[in-house]
Amino acid sequence: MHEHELNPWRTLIALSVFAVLIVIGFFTLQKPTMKYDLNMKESLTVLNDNDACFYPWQLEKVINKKANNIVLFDIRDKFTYGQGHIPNSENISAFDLTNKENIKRLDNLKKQNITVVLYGEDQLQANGPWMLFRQAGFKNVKVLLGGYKYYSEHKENLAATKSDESYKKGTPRFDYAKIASQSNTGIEQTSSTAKKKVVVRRKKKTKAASGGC
Amino acid sequence: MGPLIPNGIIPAGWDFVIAILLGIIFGFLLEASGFSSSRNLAGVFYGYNFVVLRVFFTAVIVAMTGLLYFDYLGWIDLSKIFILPTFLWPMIIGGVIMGIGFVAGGFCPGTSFTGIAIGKTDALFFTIGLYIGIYIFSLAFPLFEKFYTSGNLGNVTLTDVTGIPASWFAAAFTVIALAAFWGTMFIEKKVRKNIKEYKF
Amino acid sequence: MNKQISSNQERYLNPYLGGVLLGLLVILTVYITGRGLGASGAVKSAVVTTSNIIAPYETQQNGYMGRFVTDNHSPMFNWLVFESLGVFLGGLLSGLLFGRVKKFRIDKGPKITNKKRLIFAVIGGILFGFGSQFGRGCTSGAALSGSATFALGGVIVMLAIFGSGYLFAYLFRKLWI
Amino acid sequence: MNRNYIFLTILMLFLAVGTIFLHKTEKLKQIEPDKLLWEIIQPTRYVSTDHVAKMIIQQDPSLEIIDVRSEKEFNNFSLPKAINIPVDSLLSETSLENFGIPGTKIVFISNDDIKADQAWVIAKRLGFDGMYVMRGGLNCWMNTIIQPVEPPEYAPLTEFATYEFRKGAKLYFTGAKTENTETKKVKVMVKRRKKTKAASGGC
Repeated sequence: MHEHELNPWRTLIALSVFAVLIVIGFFTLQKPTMKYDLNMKESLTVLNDNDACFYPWQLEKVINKKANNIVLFDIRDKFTYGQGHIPNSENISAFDLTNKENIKRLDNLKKQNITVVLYGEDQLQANGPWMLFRQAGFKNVKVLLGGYKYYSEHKENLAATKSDESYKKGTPRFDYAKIASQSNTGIEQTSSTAKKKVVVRRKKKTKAASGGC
Repeated sequence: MGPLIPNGIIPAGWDFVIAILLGIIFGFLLEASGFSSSRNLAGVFYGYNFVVLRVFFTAVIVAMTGLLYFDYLGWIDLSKIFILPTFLWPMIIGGVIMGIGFVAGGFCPGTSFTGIAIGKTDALFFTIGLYIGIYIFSLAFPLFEKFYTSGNLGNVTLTDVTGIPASWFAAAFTVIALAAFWGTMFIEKKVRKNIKEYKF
Repeated sequence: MNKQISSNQERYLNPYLGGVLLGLLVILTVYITGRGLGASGAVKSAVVTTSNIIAPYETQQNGYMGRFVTDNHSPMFNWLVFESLGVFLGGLLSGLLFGRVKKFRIDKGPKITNKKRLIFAVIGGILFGFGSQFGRGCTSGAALSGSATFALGGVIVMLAIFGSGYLFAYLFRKLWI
Repeated sequence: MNRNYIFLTILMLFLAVGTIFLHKTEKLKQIEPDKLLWEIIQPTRYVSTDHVAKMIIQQDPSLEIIDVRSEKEFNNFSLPKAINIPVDSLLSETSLENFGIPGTKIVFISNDDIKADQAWVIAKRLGFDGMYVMRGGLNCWMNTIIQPVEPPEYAPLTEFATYEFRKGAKLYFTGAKTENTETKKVKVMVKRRKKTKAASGGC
């Protein structure tokens, strides 16, 4: 009796069950609400895109309702939003951003070519969500430089901020190396305990130096 | 989702319980497929019984394609599973030695355990041989310590080496295996005509 | 027809059914533990353990066995040891179910004596044990699980085992046919 | 011969060839956008300059500072034992080896926190854990640690405690400065993730 003359119906059932399992997997496969549109390299280059930022002086149009192709989203929580916010902005707290309705809304806004400006308390808060939406292909999402903090300090005269550079991040405000060495020499005058400590440190240093020789 | 234990979904304490359970299924399948008999196993090299080839290659192609689907469906993360490290020359030499051992002994380690379970003396002797073999290897290890780690390519997959997607390998293996199944069927029929007395 | 089978041939699973189920088992194992099945590792653990009991110092000094000796627990406390225990139990279960568990007996070709068969079984075992250490695994650990996870090493071991098996089959033909 | 064998063959072929049509996954594994956003909005991913200073002073072995500024700025000044990985070269193979070492805390620093935060988001998308952003960046570091301002008299006690800590920290960092530059020349022992896969095992 040869194996190939036996009926392999059980094998067929086993393999079919397996195939059905995979087919079920395909049907139940949850489509993610978002997909990355940019790959890793593109995500890096988009960071240097100045057009992806929204400048505080540009806010004036929105506040005066002169620009109907810009929406402001406040991603802070409701409580802080209630304490004060940029006029004509809408509150969608960061925790609600992934809601399906909000994603759908962003999608609709993208189709209508409406710019979405995200802002948080400072630029840092909105930075992450802004990067994510950019990577997910929402080219209409921008981030407000300086955040709410900068706005509230300068809301009296937003136009004047055009020449102001202080909200722009990423530049050193000090000459680090200089400060670090300056305060090194300045220590002697501060306090007696400080003096002691410094001496200890220096001893170590000389030790190391002599050892090196 | 998977792999469950490395991802911490099943606590590592269950490791050994799961090991025994998986082992039981493994042993059951090996024995039920006829791998507990050295005559069946050795038959693949003489053309009178291709059960090893059939079981083994069916398992490989099902596992290959299954893992690819599972990876795609997000059930398993193929980047998190253990990939056997490749040591080119030791593996080739080791494989050749194992091949000779296979023909001479008629078993491989897993099948010899099931052979002992149903009372095959030759399986018991094969396992004793395994023990001696590994002991000799350990004692003689200083002699070929350098060779043992030579040709180290790391934990590489076929895709890492060739750049061809894994699915092409799965498909190619399947086509080859299926062709082999049909081919061996005719060989087996032919060879068995010449063997009058055949007992498993 | 059934009578003919049972008299002439043991009742085994259809090999393809066994293969499909074995393949699914490999997937399940990888799904749960993130690695494949294995067998020769258990024998290795046994070697290290007994050697460590008889001569602890020499074992720890040994360049190979010393790697597997830890202070925390015995080398037997190993995934593959438990898995191999399961393999034995599973084989017993299947043997009982299909009525194949009998008193000790020997499988061999029609032309050789029992003694010769056992000698060759030991020689085969020695070679297999020796080779499995070079190959980082045996047929189940390296060849089956390795190839299933697309590891280059697994495919190499698989091809080497079956290739050399066919190459040397002629030398050992008297054992089997 | 049985017809079912032909069915079997066709089914298996169908399954195997089907795998070819599965989309190709990118070489670098990434986490889902939803999950990334969830991680982004966690406030626990920020650490204060005080916290970082404390970890450095206590010589926390798990701490790994990654400076994402340009190489020039890094050579001018950086925190002790920091590693320089400019944002642009974040994705290179050698840079990525610094991430994902179990048991380490990676703190990104830059002049302000924005660049560091951007590096964090990029690295997080690749699925690495245990990463933090130093709030305020080096500008804030200068304001708080190197040039601490004495709180007004009516300030709560905790603020005075922080001030005291900062004074001590200032001494630690400025006094030890020359020593630091020396150690910097000696190659910093950089931990690298080994290329092994997550689960280890073997036969």
